[in-house]
Amino acid sequence: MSRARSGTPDPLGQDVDLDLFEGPLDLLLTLVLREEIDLLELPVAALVRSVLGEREEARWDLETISELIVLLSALAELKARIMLGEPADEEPDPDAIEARERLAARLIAYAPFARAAAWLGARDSACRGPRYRRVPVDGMPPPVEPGDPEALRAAMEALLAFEQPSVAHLDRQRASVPEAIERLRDALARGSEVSFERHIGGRGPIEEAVALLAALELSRVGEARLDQPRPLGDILIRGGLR
Amino acid sequence: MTALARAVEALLFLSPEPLSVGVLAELTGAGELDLDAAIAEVAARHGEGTGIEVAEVAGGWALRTRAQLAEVLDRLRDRPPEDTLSPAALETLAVVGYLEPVTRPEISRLRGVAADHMVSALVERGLLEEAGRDGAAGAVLYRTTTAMQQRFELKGTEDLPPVESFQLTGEEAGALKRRLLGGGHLGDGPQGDG
Amino acid sequence: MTALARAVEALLFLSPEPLSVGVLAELTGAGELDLDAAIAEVAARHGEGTGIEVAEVAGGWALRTRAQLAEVLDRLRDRPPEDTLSPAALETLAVVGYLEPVTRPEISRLRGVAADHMVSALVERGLLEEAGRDGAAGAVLYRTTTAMQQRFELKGTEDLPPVESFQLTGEEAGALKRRLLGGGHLGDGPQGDG
Repeated sequence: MSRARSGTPDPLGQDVDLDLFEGPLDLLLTLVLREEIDLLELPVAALVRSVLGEREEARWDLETISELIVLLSALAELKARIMLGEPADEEPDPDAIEARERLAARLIAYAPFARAAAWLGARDSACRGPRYRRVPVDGMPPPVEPGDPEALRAAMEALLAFEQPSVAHLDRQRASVPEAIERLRDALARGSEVSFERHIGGRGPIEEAVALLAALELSRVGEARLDQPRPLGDILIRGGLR
Repeated sequence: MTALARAVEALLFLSPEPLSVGVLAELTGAGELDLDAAIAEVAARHGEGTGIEVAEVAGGWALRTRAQLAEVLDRLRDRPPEDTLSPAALETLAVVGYLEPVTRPEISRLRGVAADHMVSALVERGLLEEAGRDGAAGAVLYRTTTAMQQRFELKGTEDLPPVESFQLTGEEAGALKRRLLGGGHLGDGPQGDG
Repeated sequence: MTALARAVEALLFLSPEPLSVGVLAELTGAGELDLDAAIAEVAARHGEGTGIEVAEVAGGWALRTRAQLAEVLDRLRDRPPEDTLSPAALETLAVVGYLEPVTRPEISRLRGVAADHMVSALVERGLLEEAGRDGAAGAVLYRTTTAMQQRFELKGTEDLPPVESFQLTGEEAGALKRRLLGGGHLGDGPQGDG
């Protein structure tokens, strides 16, 4: 939620710090596409580390991370193609040719919107002056026309009619808050103080998040007290309050 | 108009509350005498025969519409609000109505778009309300309000027209709800619920 | 001022949304020609040198403050200083503006990156809104809001420059194709054509 508010970081706008380039990611990608930066010289592994890195502020939500990974893998694929190429004396792989043609078609189709975005950006700076009155019309709001329950049925039936894609093939990561609560209770039973970092040691981000929820829940019901001496530092969980 | 009068005019136009000379002085950095003159200048521009006027009310100055125009302005007030119920709002109400109590993630999964914004808006409009927490996941549950049921002239959500592909009765309803909300897709078969 | 111009002025003052000539006709009972004249009369009364002006924006007419007064007005009503739009946000707005109503998968396909997050953020900022569902696939459709059109001072999305004016020239497109299709051939030398 909070990331969606205005002024919050844009994943493509985040700064990357490489020997070759220092600045926002989207600028880097633009420069690469325009061949103003040679992809062969771009250290992709370092870029991946910089974009998805371990810095606290570079931890994005899952959706953003996957978006970034798709982008970075496309870049890696392009670089691999340029490095390995196809031997000049062999017929190029028709699939590869087709993929490149598709990419070219997409870039050509997209170019107008990128330029329109630049137009909008300029207009945004030019049009920032006027202010609109946002005072609601006073007085009692008029009575609302009664709704038709049939409209609700139609909406529900339309929803049920969608053939939603199955996600059964995806390896779903599951993490249970009640289980995490039990695990934390066990840990608190063994010692009166638990380090959050040590408690989650080696677990993935989802389990980490669930462990934090568990700690907050135990704190809420009064079974534990949370203490974080340093901002962004380790959290100490103390039990035995009741 | 002087620059100060233009600024005062725009401030009175924009402010939802009357502005006192003190507040105007703070905003413009001008002195009270200059402000009195500026207010008089604005008032003169909106004299008899225009649609709006400057008035001293509630300890401050305000721009407002003229009393003689009340009739046409009431028609604006009486216009049914444009945003009665958008298709998105209707869909969300339908999901909650048929499946309540239901959590936001469940609504999102069924609608295929994030529901947070819409659910909050409908709670704010008094059409949905919180109904405790889901035991397992701890997520907030939502249900329709009396106001929603009145709006659709329902005795209760059991009064909703039956949806063809399912009947919400007893155990079957529970099983169906689990299936709809459980997997993020309608059943594992190619066609979903059938 | 004519009686109709006064009524129009008061209506534009009172309405939080721009009012189209159609709505004004409904509210005043006047014909469109008379209304055009009345709007022109109101606009003339708020000419250069006053604090407010008449503007045609977002499918209707609105009274608003003049651009030069932004600074003093922002002291009254804080405009969040961080209210800027990232390049990705502008691109998404451009895609929706030209193609609305449009689904998220379509936006993603064009932009080449997942648009979900950006679309939700723009919905939350009030610049995009849901506009029903695509009949065939059932995906949610999005369109730009009045706030978006006001922000960019567009009469409507048809007021955007023709998309053809932004298209790549044949030469540019050819160069792009050569670069992409040629890229990877060792024969082109390690640098491609760069």
